[in-house]
Amino acid sequence: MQRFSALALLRHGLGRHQGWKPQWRNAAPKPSYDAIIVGGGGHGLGAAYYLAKVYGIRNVAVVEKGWIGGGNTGRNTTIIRSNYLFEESAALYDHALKLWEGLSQELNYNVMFSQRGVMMLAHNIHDIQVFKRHVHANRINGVDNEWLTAEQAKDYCPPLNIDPNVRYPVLGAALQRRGGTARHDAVAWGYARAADALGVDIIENCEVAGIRRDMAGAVAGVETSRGFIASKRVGVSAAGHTSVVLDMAHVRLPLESFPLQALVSEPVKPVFPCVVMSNTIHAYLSQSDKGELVIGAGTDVYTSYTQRGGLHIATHTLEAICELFPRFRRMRMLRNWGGIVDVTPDRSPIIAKTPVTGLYVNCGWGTGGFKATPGAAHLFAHTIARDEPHPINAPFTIERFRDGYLIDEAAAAAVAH
Amino acid sequence: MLIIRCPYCGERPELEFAYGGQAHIARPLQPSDQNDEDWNVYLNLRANPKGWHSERWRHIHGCARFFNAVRDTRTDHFLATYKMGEPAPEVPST
Amino acid sequence: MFDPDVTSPLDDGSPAITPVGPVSRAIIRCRASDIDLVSNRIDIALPRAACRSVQDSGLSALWLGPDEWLILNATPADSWVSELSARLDGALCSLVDVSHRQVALSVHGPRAEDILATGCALDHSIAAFPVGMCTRTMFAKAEIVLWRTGAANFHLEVWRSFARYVEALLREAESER
Amino acid sequence: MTTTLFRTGSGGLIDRSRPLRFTFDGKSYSGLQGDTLASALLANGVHLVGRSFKYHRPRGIMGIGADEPNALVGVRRDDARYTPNLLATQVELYDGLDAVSQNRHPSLENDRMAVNDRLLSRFIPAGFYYKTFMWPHKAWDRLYEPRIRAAAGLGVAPDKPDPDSYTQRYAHCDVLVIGAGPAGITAAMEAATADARVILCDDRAAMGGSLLSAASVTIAGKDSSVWLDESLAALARMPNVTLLSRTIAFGYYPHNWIGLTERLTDHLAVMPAGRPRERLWQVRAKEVVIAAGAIERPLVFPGNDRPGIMLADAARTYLQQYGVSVGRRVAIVAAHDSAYRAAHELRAAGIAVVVIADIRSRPAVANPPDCAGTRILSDASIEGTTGKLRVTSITLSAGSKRETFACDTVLMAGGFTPSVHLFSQSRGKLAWDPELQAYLPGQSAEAERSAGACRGRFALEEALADGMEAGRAAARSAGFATGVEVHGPAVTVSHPIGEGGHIGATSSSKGAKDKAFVDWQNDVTANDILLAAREGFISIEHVKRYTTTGMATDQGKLSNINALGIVSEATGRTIPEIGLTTFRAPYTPITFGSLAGRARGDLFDPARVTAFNDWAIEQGAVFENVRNWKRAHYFPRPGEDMHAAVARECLQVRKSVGIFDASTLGKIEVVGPDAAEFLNRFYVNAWTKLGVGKCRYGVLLREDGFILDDGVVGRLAPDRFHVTTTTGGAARVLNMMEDYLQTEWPDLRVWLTSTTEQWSVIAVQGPNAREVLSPLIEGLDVSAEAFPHMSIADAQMCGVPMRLMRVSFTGELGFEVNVPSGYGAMVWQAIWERGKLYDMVPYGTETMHVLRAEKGFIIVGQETDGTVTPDDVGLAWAIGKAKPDFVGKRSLARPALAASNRKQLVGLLTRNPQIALEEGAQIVSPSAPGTSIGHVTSSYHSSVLKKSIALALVRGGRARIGQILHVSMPGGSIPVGVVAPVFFDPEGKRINV
Ligand SMILES: Cc1cc2nc3c(=O)[nH]c(=O)nc-3n(C[C@H](O)[C@H](O)[C@H](O)COP(=O)(O)OP(=O)(O)OC[C@H]3O[C@@H](n4cnc5c(N)ncnc54)[C@H](O)[C@@H]3O)c2cc1C
Ligand SMILES: NC(=O)c1ccc[n+]([C@@H]2O[C@H](COP(=O)([O-])OP(=O)(O)OC[C@H]3O[C@@H](n4cnc5c(N)ncnc54)[C@H](O)[C@@H]3O)[C@@H](O)[C@H]2O)c1
Ligand SMILES: Cc1cc2nc3c(=O)[nH]c(=O)nc-3n(C[C@H](O)[C@H](O)[C@H](O)COP(=O)(O)O)c2cc1C
Ligand SMILES: [Zn+2]
Repeated sequence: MQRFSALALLRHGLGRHQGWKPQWRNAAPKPSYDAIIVGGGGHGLGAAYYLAKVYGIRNVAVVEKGWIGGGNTGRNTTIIRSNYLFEESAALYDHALKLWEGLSQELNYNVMFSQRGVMMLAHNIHDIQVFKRHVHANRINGVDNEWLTAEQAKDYCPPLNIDPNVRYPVLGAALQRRGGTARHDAVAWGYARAADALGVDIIENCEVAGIRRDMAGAVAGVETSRGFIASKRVGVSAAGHTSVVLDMAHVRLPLESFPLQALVSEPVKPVFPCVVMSNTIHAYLSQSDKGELVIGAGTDVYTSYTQRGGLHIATHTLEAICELFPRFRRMRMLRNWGGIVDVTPDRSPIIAKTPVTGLYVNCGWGTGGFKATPGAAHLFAHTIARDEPHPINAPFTIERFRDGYLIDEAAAAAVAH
Repeated sequence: MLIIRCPYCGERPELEFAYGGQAHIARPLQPSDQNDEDWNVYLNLRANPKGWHSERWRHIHGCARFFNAVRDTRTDHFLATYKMGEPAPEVPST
Repeated sequence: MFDPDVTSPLDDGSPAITPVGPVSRAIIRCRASDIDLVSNRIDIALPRAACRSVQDSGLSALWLGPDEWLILNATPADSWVSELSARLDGALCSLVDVSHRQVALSVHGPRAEDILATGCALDHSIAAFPVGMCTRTMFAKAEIVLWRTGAANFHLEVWRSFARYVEALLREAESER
Repeated sequence: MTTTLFRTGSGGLIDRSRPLRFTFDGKSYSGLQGDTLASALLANGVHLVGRSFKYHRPRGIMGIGADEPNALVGVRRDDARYTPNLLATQVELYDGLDAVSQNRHPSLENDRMAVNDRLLSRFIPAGFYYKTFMWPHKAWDRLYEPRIRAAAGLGVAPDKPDPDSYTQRYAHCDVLVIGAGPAGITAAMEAATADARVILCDDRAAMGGSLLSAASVTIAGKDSSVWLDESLAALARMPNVTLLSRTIAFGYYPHNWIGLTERLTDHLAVMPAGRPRERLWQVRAKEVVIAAGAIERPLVFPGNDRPGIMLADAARTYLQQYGVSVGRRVAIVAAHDSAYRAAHELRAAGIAVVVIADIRSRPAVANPPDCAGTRILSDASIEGTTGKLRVTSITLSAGSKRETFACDTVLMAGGFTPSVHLFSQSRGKLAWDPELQAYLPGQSAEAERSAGACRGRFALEEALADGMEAGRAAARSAGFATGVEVHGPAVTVSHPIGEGGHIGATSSSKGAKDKAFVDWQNDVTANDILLAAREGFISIEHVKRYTTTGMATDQGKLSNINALGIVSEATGRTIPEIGLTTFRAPYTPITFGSLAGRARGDLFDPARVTAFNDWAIEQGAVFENVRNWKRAHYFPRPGEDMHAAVARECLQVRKSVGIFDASTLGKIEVVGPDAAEFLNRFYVNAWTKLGVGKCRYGVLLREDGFILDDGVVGRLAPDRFHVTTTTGGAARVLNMMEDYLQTEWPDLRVWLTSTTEQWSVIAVQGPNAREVLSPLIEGLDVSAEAFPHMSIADAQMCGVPMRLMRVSFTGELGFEVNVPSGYGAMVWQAIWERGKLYDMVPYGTETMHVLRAEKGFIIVGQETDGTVTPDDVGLAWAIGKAKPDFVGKRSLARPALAASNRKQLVGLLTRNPQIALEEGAQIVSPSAPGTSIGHVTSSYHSSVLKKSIALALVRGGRARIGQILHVSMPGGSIPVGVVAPVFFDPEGKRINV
């Protein structure tokens, strides 16, 4: 792998940048692999990287129906935090957060992980109770999270409107200082480049259309738009399309896929220092390194694969943004897009073995799986390599829905993302 | 904003409706006779097709009726909407 | 004894938007097979046609759903619903007094359609929304019942606690230049 | 006033009798009514208007409309009205307009950051930031990132709340026509003539599109301007036509739902009172005709970004529409015949055209307009330009000859790209037309059609006929009969628009020293795109994201197609093989304000208030938001804080009596012969045996077994129940009831009616409650014997109907008086007056919470959170054991819900009675202080008990009663004793009096 550094830039600059090599090979499928990952998002590419790097399984392919990072990885609002309520979730997301902290160096790719703090606003007494419960639970679980008064919240985020006379005044906030954002595309590309360097084949424009099983019912490989590829281990990390892929092996999961939208403003000079989320009035906002305000909207109410959403969803979000930040009313929306998020009944993910031998799944991240990318990828790799879950992802099974062992953060807190 | 044809009131904007999930899922008559596996299927497993989908809507801010619809989740175009109890229309093969 | 001075959350009104004085209201719900019987007992034919109303000697029956009607009585009385209820004894239906659940506004004049269009996504043109049409719908974030009583006259029913919100939005729309 | 040197003597659509003053970067200029800021600046000879994003290169005006990439300015109207990033080409001039340039320091002419271009640019190619800034680790947060951020961004965000208002409206039509050029106008006319309801919108101030800049054109025998005026006047006269100028169609949403924004005041010097700044239109159209025209394409060559280098047809338009000559000595670089038309018209206005350098071997049309006297080079190669703040020369070569031409303007005629944005947003499939070398609308996905230049019908005659055809077809599809087919009007043009065009970089860009820009705003060069391809970013979506081409505020209107051409050449794939990036809304940036509309302040979300709101305000109540409701939280007396007020309210309720507004509780009347059976199936409780006139506490589960809601249910008649729900649960419970009734049990003869707002609910609680109420009650004996706890009856109070419930959430003798809401205030006043005899206090939700906690009553949403079963909170007794089924019953038998170690509701007492625990605090066992076994759900200081009390969910809690546990706090842990969750009057003696 060509090392990336300021020096390398300098050297190549003198050579008019003619010497740079492809960051990952445009691989063609081999007949067979030790493991295949379906889905070239951050989670899938990361899983391939950790399979090669941590578990020594290098004969791995990532098959992606389009271009890598083109799924939710490339269309999310990039909020990263780990201050979840239940210890199972806190362990999972904090595992990821710790990996984020060294990811640029690990991958030799600047993923621009920016720990600018994630602040969640409380607008009513119920919010205060819920957030304080989080703060206490997080402290016991070793996750940073602190309670701020409205004034402290404004100090941390000056554009915030803390006038007590607005319709939903800000009564306080929970702040996770280690939380922040990262550059979405770089996560996919960084993992791809590092995985490629370890021998992983990244195969784009290769859609999985079938899962072949052997006589015993175990996985034998995948049928793709570029032919059959054999492997006894197939990990599916296809986000919104997971149901479609698992249908091919007749595995039914409790998943529904919904449109989720985001939008950006025109770029402006730095004006917004952190990430702010308001669940009560449905708005979340940060400013990217390029200057756009990055704004998340809600999901539409119906399932869909159209990868867009209704105008009323976006207007609803901007009503909330303008109410919280009246100065942004004259700002303008530059682009509005949608993703397809797969949601489980308890809104927590599944990282698990399936009833089919050799078939593994990492899905159900809904509106909030970007933050988990390195952690989930690592745990998924572990599950595939060892054919059993890592203790951190052991609770995130498929069976929990049958048995009732839900990890229902949303029900407990009415907070997502 | 989808335009949805309520079988009672005609075409109305999505704002007036509530989505009701997959259609034609009957609650078991004797839930207590179900084993955990079957109950899980009723409770949690929903079709999530990329293509034609039978689903329920309620014209909650209109006539308040639940009704069924067949929609293509690739395009959000409706094939049909029909009253509860009416047979589902023939769904195109693609 | 009905006191016409009951407090209304609504303001006095403006050229195009005025509160409608006290009205007695009831919700009747019954199955299609019982519509005739119920109609006979209460002296007004419940409309069967979707989103249509019937007016008869001071009473109006508004179709809200295939099994639900809003009955308005322009000469209000506290006892009216219980009298109706007595008449309906034995009929398979539900009658519930909602006189105070909602209040009414009139939106009228040449700009009525435009004013409504600022918050309600329906087509209010006379062809699409003829005189006599009524329906539940949304006005901004509030549910309303909208009923066209004349070419330039709409009667709008809204739950009491949403009335100030709807009224304020309508007023703002009216004052827009 | 400075003279406007570059205004022609005559012509154009500006009003020469109405001069306007404006300033740009503090300097005053003069323009004319009808100008845009761009045309006015050009009229003053100003080309330099901005600095580029990354390299801070000087940049000038390039286009005339929405496609402009460079001329982004801030406009300040007054202290509170500053808008960044406006396109000078779209800003209409008004007297006093104050504009500033952006992204430069200290001045436009002298920008310090321009070192980026001179010294750094070779080391900061596309995506450089992914490759560096990683060491030392800590420097990213502290050093690198802040610098990157400071360098990024264009304008400055407004720093004051926006004082303007925005409005919205919904509209319906049979045919929506987008774009009022010749195609759009004829489409609208045809559809309107067929009686269809038509909306015609256009982005610009004046309708007419390309006709506004037509020179020597006749339509139907008239001068085109006469035809245009007559057509627009005719449309304006038709009652079924709505004309919307200054209105951009920005988004095409499913089911022919189109978003438009109309600019109402930005062009006015004085804003009329009461006029919103913008209006969002949400149009539901039966049929749509897109007639959005085409966008001119620039050419990619070294040094193609100097001020003074612009689009050729734009220059022609500045001349014809605004009477502005863009320069004195013009060079034209061409790949399309339109160059010759531009040259001809410029020359006719007296502007010197020094050279036309056609990169083709010859013009495509046989007879290009006469340009005798102008040097014409064919097979030309564009080697570069010079000029610091404005272009001063261009170097061209043809054959072996290399020549430099002095000039002050360079025009680019690269061809036209049909504007397929909205078509593509509608999810219509684009088709590559090899002949036209353009993507054109193919298969439609919505009830829609395109007409005119946006589908490659570039010639005026074709565009007019195409519009007519589209308008007729749209009207027919919308159900209107159209008359006999007539052909489009006859047209004469002095010069046809011609053919040709080039996609990608021109040959000289390769290896050139100066940068050849593809995306002007984001500073993406041809080399950047080649670098991306070299690094393996060959999907066009990757190229976009790696180089950021097409991601600026113009969304690649000028650049996308050239980027595609470069990728095509670099990777050896054809353009259709590569495909396009996705077109997304909005077509041009639209304000947050217009999308947020009137939802601001009090109108952001309905604030629901009860009939007693005014009274509570008078009493000085402090309110809390509970969902949409405003509820009185507590009633402080002068000098009291919440703590003191609540302590007093609690004591007084237990001592004498208190009055509380319970109106927000949900209420549902459940009626019908099967009502009891329905409730049996729905709630966990058994209802059959509940007598008429009696109430019972009901618990409702979700089908997954967890508690959803609770409330008191009273039986009014064998077939009539009065059901109450939580404040937040009212709508949810009613909806769920309807769901089961309509879809699972349609056989049940039961009907539901919401009565939440029919009744105002006045809770009177305390030992003196009966004393207060009984004299006011008519027709009902409320003695302990006749009307025991959990009774319900209809009667009268103060002469109005009343529904009385004897219920208690406080543990005291209590009544809930339901009266019709219109009478609420009157009845409340009467009770209040009478209550004075007993020192009755009004109390709010906080006191209500404390009193119920003393009694161990749960609050759904506080003791429960969506993961809690009835047994967890000690409500197993409520379950009708004999019932075969109810909603949620089966799920309760699942392993996790039946497990033995679940969290259970208990009471906690701190050793020090003055210490109140914090709600949400975690509970640990002293032997394992690092593991949470539960949390505090409610905690209060009880003035009645003179100690703090808390409720908590603790793993295996009921078995721990009597144990000492710890509540973990940042300052150390607090020991607590686990007790039964009832702190006051456990036998319930006070209720049954
Ligand atoms: C608008 C939006 C905002 C969000 N905001 C946040 C946020 O702020 N914070 C946060 O943590 N999370 C957020 N999320 C969620 C987050 O984006 C996702 O959870 C996460 O990126 C999922 O990553 P992934 O790698 O699993 O999926 P993806 O990136 O979607 O990758 C799945 C890949 O599988 C491919 N695939 C599918 N089917 C097949 C097939 N048959 N064959 C081959 N390949 C296939 C897809 O093309 C895709 O590339 C947001 C999501 C959206 C849409
Ligand atoms: N760039 C050019 O100026 C150009 C290029 C090719 C052809 N032409 C000429 O154009 C004529 C074709 O006429 P036409 O009617 O097809 O195009 P047109 O360019 O005359 O008109 C299109 C109109 O649509 C408006 N518009 C574009 N997008 C819009 C949106 N999203 N919302 C609202 N308005 C929008 C434009 O501002 C313009 O006024 C022919 O005469 C041809 O010679 C002009
Ligand atoms: C964090 C983030 C920031 C973005 N910033 C921009 C931007 O500045 N300009 C832009 O055109 N698009 C921006 N996008 C949106 C992308 O252009 C694109 O819409 C998104 O990746 C979804 O892909 P699609 O629209 O091609 O389906 C951004 C996306 C994300 C996730
Ligand atoms: Zn309906």
